[in-house]
Amino acid sequence: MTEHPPVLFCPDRESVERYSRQMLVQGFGGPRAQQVLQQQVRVLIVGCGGLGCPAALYLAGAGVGCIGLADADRVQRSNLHRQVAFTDADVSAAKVTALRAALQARNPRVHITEHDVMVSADSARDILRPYDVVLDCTDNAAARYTVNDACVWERKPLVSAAAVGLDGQLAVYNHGRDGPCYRCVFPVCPPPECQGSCDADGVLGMVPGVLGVLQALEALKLVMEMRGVGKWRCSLTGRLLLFDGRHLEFRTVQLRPRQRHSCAVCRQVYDEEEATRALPL
Amino acid sequence: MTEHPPVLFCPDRESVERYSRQMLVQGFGGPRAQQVLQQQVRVLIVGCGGLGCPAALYLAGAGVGCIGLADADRVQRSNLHRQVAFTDADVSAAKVTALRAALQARNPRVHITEHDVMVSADSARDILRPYDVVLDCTDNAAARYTVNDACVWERKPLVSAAAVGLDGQLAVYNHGRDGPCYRCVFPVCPPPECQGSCDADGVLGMVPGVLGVLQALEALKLVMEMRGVGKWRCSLTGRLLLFDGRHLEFRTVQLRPRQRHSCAVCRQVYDEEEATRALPL
Amino acid sequence: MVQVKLEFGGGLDAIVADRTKRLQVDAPVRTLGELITWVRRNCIREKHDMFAVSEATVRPGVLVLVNEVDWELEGTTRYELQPGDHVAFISTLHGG
Amino acid sequence: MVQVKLEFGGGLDAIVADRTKRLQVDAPVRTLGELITWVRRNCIREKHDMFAVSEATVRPGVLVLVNEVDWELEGTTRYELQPGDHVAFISTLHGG
Ligand SMILES: [Zn+2]
Ligand SMILES: [Zn+2]
Repeated sequence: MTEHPPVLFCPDRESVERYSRQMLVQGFGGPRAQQVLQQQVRVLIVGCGGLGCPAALYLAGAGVGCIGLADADRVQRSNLHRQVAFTDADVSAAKVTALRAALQARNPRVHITEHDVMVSADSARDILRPYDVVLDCTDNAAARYTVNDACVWERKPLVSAAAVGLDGQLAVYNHGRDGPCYRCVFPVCPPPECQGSCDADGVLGMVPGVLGVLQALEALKLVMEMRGVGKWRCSLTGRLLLFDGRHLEFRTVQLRPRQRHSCAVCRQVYDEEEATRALPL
Repeated sequence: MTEHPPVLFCPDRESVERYSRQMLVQGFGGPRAQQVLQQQVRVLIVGCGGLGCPAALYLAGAGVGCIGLADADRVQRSNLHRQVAFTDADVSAAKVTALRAALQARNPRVHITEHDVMVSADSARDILRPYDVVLDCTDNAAARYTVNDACVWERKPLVSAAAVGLDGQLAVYNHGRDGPCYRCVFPVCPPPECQGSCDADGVLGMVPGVLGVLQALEALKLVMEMRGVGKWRCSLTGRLLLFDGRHLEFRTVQLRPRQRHSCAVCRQVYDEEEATRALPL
Repeated sequence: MVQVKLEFGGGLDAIVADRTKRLQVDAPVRTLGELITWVRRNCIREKHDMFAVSEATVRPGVLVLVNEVDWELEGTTRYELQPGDHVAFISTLHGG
Repeated sequence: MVQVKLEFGGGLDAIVADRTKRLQVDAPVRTLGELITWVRRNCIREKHDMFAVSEATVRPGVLVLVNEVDWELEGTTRYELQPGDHVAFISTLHGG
């Protein structure tokens, strides 16, 4: 990936104008927080579909300085009902390229990096290393485990959402020492016939829409927390938000803490940490 | 406003492709429902801001055949963080024109009507008469009462949302005989110093984002219910959804039923109905 | 004395002491109307008229909920508080 | 016999009799493990392996919640059911 040079933030009239409504919010952290967002914050969005499109639009709007987009797919017409950053003219274009253009048209100050690849077990750690936080906006189980495992190894919090039909789920995994990773909660990948998908089961566009925007909100609170600016805290660590669009019900349930001894990936990272600590100086 | 000629829906390859993921959803109502959406459904969005932009994007994506957009404002740079249908190049353009272009780029089959006016007590009833359902995406109390009262007179259900700071609210007013109108619940307009606004108090972009997408979802379920297609029902009639973005909490509370005797507008409409019924044939 | 859980939403938390969204209080009151008077005097720290202009009722635009139900369904100010009741004051929002 | 409220989410409602999301049942069981076996036999109408492949535990990708808390915190299959418990089976989703 290309290097992101730190951008000099001058709170010129345009910036004040662009971010004024956000900077006015009680607890935001003022121009300093806005400057930190622009200069220091790097967010990776894995999957530029029904979740990634709205998440990216709102994070770019908020002025997150560097946004990485990872997806190997091209825009299809069947995507458009829910992937609202794309237009008919984008059909057949690479999603990362089309989404980059959409974000830069909205906020030219945001630096976008395209990762036009399938995130694989081999590539994932390198791709996500430069980022502060990762959004899992993928559309299949294998990718979700790959992204999760790389986040655990690279110690990156993971804002994870999923949607099928009228149902949605959102959680923040691998956050802090005790926040579980995705594999802590779901240790074994479900059999293929139990992995629903939007292509097979359909999805109402608004469902990933709601979840993607919520991912952006929690990611914003999370990076501001990591950088010590602003008074909000990410609220979903160790919890799972369930959305039932049919009955318009939301609820939050409590997840187990990190499974240091039984999780296949946390166990390794934890053992490595222990081993490092046990070394003679 | 211009007349909307009924569009002939031929389930050609392009339509099947465009709406396939939505038509696959359990309970949607198949190609027939999609045809009804295209040919018979008319939705009016009053206010093309932080709520109206995402609501319009998802309703256009879903294939609602006629969408009306009402707003007298022009795009400002301070809007862009939350009004994600607009780009930097749209600054100074009329919102209805810019939003129309954004919707048609995504779904050329949707017919868009621009109402480039402030919705006033005089104009509101005429504007909303041709529509099935109205989305209140306005940004001030006076407009909310105006839109509500016109909906009661014209018997149109009102999907109403609001957002300030990190807080949001959503309700479906004036739906059915017993669903309260906005004025039933809030009979008196608050004093000006108690009317918060995004311009004065700020707003995080994701908050109207979430609410606007939820408005689109409830509006879609509502119009499908009205047209007798699909198996979902609008769930928010007589209830109010409260969103606290700071703690990522959603909850739903129960509102009073329609106040036929004490609500200043329902009382009149109700009296008129009674009087009509009492007339000799 | 009745122990009730109070909640302030839609921006009303900004005028509560400590900007708290949730409070548990023992209030020397019997009805919801009396509670409103008591809350205005004891929990609101500034701009009291944003909560209630006069005694015993909230200002226009504030929805009162008793255990998640609109107080209009519970007798409004005359509702007799039960120990453990959850009373929420939610200001309606207008922005978009 | 213990009376429990069952809930099926994340698409599992599709394989429950009547495609119901919520059920109230009186089950002749003592533990959560026994309940899973009983639910598989008595409430699931098709594709039983989407709920549980073998006795007494759910298939991979199903989260079990007891009164809104991950069953891992409650002893999993050994948890002793209390009357009125709310047991939810939520399939994890992968789409986006
Ligand atoms: Zn783990
Ligand atoms: Zn009324």
